[in-house]
Amino acid sequence: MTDPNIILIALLMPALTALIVSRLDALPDMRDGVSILGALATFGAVLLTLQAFLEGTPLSITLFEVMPGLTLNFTLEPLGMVFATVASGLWIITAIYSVGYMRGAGEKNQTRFYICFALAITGALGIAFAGNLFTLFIFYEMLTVVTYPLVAHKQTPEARAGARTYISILLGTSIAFFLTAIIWTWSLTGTLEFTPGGILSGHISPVFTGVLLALFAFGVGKAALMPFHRWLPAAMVAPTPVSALLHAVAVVKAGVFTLLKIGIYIFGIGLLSRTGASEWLMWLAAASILISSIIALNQDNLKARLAYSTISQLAYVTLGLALANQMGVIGGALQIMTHALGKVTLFMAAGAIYVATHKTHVSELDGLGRQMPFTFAAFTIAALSIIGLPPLGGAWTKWYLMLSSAEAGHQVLIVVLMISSLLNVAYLLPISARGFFYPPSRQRGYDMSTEKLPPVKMAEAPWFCVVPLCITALGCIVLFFTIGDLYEFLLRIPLLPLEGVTP
Amino acid sequence: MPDTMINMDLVTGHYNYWLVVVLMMTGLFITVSRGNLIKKIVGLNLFQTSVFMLYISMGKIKGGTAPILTDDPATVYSNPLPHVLILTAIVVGIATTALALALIIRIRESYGTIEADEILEIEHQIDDPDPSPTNPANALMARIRGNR
Amino acid sequence: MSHHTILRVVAKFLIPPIILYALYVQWHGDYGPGGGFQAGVIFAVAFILYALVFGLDALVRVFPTAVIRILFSLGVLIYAGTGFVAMFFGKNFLDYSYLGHDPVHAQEWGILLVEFGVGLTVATVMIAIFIAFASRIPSISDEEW
Amino acid sequence: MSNLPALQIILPLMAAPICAMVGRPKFAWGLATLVAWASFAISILLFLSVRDGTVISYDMGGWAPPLGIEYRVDVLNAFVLMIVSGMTSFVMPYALKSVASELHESQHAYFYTAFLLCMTGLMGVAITGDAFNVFVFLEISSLSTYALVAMGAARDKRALTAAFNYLIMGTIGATFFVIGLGMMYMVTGTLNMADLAQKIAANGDSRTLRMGFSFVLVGIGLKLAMFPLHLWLPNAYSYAPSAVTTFLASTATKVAIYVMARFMFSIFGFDYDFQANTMQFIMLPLALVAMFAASTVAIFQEDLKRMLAYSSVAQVGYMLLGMSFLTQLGLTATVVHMFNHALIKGGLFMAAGCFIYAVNSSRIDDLKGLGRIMPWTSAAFVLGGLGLIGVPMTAGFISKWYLMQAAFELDWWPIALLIVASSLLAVIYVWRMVEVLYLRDLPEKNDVRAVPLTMLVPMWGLLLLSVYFGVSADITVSAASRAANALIGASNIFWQSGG
Repeated sequence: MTDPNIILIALLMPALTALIVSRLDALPDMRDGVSILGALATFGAVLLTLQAFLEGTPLSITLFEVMPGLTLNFTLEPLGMVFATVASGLWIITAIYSVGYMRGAGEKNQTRFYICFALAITGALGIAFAGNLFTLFIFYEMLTVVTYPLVAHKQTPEARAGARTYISILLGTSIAFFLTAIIWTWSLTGTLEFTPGGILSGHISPVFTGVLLALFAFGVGKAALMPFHRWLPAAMVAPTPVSALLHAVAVVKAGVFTLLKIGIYIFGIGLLSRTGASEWLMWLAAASILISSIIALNQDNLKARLAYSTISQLAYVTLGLALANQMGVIGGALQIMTHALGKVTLFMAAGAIYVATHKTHVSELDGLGRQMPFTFAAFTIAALSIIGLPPLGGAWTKWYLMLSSAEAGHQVLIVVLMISSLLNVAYLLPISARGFFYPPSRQRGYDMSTEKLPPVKMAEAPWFCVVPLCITALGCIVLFFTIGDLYEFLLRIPLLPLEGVTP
Repeated sequence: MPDTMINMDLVTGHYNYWLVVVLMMTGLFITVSRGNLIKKIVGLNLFQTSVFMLYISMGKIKGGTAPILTDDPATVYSNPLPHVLILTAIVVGIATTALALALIIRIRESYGTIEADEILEIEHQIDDPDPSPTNPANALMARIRGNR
Repeated sequence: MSHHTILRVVAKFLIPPIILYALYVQWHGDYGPGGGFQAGVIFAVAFILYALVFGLDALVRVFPTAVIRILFSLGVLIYAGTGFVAMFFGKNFLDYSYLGHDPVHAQEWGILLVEFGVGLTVATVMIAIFIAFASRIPSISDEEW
Repeated sequence: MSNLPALQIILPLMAAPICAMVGRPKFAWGLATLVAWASFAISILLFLSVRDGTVISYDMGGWAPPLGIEYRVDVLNAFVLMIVSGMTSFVMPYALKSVASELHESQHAYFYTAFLLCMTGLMGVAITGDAFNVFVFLEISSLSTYALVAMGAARDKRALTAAFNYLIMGTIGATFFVIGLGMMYMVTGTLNMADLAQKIAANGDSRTLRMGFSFVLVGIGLKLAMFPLHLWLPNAYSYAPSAVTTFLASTATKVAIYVMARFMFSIFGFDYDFQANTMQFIMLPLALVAMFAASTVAIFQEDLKRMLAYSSVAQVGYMLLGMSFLTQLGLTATVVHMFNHALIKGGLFMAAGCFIYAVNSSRIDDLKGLGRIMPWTSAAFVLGGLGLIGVPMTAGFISKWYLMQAAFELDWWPIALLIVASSLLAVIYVWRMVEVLYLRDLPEKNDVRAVPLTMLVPMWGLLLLSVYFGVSADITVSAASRAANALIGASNIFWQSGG
């Protein structure tokens, strides 16, 4: 299959799903079925593009030219393939999961939910396949707009307020900074194509490189770089499948993916490492990692805790980029995958707990582990992956990032990463611990070591909820063992001028 | 001195311009400062008329007669073009005045007054006295006021 | 106003000369001072005077508003139409040279026609404005003045 | 073919009295619609024939300029003519039901008469090559506009005072304009634009000329609602009948901007120092203030049409900003934005009109939850709103793109940042509407009238066009770029082939 139209098919598949779903308001079963089928078809199409890409056929398609030199173009490249595969693959799982969740929690306006959900995937795929910055920006904005109804789904005042924060920060940063940066780039270079080795080299002074990078880094609000991270916790008012897919996978990953792409194909890693323009970004990312982890420690609301954890984990990717060497880029790209799998499991587990018990706070979870063993087991595996313990996928990310830090000569960052791991342990594992080892209704002065825990009947959430999160938890393990192929694949990311600079 | 570009034969002195300026400012001042709508229109007419006079005096040539063809080739004519222009402008002015007066009558009928400040008060009452809560800005203002 | 006999008589005497004068100004406009604008206003004055003395109802009986509406539109149409027809003779808009064998004569005819249109419109519009203002029911009774 | 420039004006001019004469609403509407479409066709033909840079000069009555009045069509003119006649073509079908619901039946024929006259005036302003003729046409359009705005009194009596205030301001503006013309006439002894340009270039600067320039600038500034001369606009737009608001918002200010550009660049010349100073030290700051102040005020509005009206003032700021860059790119941005904003604001005001038709109110509080029952109108509003913000793939994005390009070209990147910052304000007021439409619950008792297709189709037509021109901006941008070239090379390109 070398027809470049396959890209379009992959892109349009979710949109088509949305269209069909919108006609099936009266038939919930059909609607949910179509939604899952659409997800499968999309994943299939993405796999086809992946196959074509692996065969080495350069696939590129230009839809039309908006202005001379400014086209709507889709081009395959390794980084985008990773993101597309992750997003579309996890869509299947979340699609199944959301059927269970939405029915289990009895949410209203389900049709709107599925429509926007599918459209969001189109947005994410568009970002993944974008061949130039302009195309990327379009789908970036589209993703913001279509996820807004999802965040505001419950339509309560809190949901509205959260959604307002969400949309204002994301649209605001993207228009104020991202767009400015894009137009600036355009007026400097006259092109926005993603070019291996970057397009800015030789067009911009080192000082302005830093300024432009700042515009991009803060402009891509979806990367949740502090201090523009407020939207992420605010968006946690959304139903959990939304949090799971969009705020563990599509939206936030779109942000850091965009940053990676800009770093690699617009600035060029060579330019970044030569000028040191990204050094400030590195420290900011490190600060983001630590600060948000500490905030996460103090969150009692489970989803809020996970949200702050996400902010911290996203900063890993930014860090990888800011280190400006090959290991850093690979570490960042791997983090997109491993964190996606891990965090989606965590969120789905949180959702499953809510569906089964209507509990949302960490302090309420005591003893639930034995009531919901699968959910909590999956939660623990995913948590360990996030922490970075082998044999789980997350381990590799930390490994490459540490290698990269060493290579860049910033040993301090290794310490930062280690502290971060410790903090991860501190805010994630107590949840599992409470679930498994605390008695359901803990009274003051209760002695855990002596008394036997009362037997609990198993009461999991619907299987539609539980099976997907077990699959993703398994995925975390599988990822650890398949890392070799992935690494080979990621080596294909063209970092042209770098080869001369670093050994 | 760049002002010599004005044909000095056309402008025998600047006194006409001074008169026009005084008239113009009087008219403009009345239009802006009076609250009575009719007085506003009077001011507006004064203002327009001053401009007509500006044009007409501009076209006047010393010793020139009305621009009508005669058999005597030595006749000096005033410049007819400003007259033509101002004829058009007068028609426009009349139309404006008529329209304005018609509006005033309608305003009088529906508001019962032609004083600008009273009309403004009535209009403020038509606007909903309590600000809408759907407006985030209003909510913000309300909060600020409440805190004080 | 039945007791204002002098006024009524004088008005009746005045109106025909006013109309005549208006017509003079109108048809004189093609080669001397005059023309549609002035003539139209003078013409309208005759009717306005009539209405002032004999009442608005009398005027509307003489000159129904529907007629006025048609006439003031017609005036514009005569003006624009004269120019418009020129196009069918391969001339520019408002180039009247098609109206006669020699251009000067044709221009005179053209101006005459156009001025007639203008006069018609101005006269009827002035009357219409007068009627429109005068026919409003006063919201302040006479005693309150 | 050769009479096209005249036909462009005469068709609506002659149709207007016919409408008044016949006096039947349906007939008036039909005639007006036909004339609008014919005008649109004519303007397209004109545009096609001047696209390559030729200039058509048409002598009225066969009197050659500079004595006679000439109509002069170049790329910029033709572009503006297309905007005006095109917008009328879209508004006319929309007006049928909208006007029927907002105006008393006895007014309909006069409504279309005034509408056609207004269109005549606006197109006359655009097409004429005679400076005084500009004034006459400007007043034709203004007078009919006052009447049209006042017709809104059938729905809200405040339309009367709005029209009155507009009349006062508009007349002052027009009179200022005439004073300026008088000054220019004193210096040059001519009123033909081409002749004026040559004489001004030959005579050089003088105090009278500067006075003339200033008066013209302020006069036109009043007409185009240049901040802070915009005070008439919000009320006039809010209380006028919806069809009128749509028409005015998308054409009247655009034509006034055209006049300003024409006078500044074609007549006074691109390199007139006094003008350059005025632009950079007065116009530029005012434009920036307009972008922020008007948008901020828009956020606080309780009425949809008023909100959009304030947004228009802000958008005029964008156009003036583009002009005050005094570069080819800046002018291109202005012309592109004239076109794009006409489409977007036209569509948005049509949507506002649809809401008024459906629930007889444009108060934002009365529109709660309408997204559910009026999906098409609401979606159209959102689409237009996105265009206003300048989201990519909408026409607004193209305008913003070029405006920012122009700023970057001069290395004025703080201004580029201000441009995007001001569009954030647009995000706030647009999003507020989105929230009201989609995330509020419908009030218990609602009597919502179904909006007829004749209103929906033109609205969607405009908005889809705005998306189309956001996706393939080649046509608009190249036309605008040529128009800007025509303005810049005023003395050497524009005037040579004709007079």
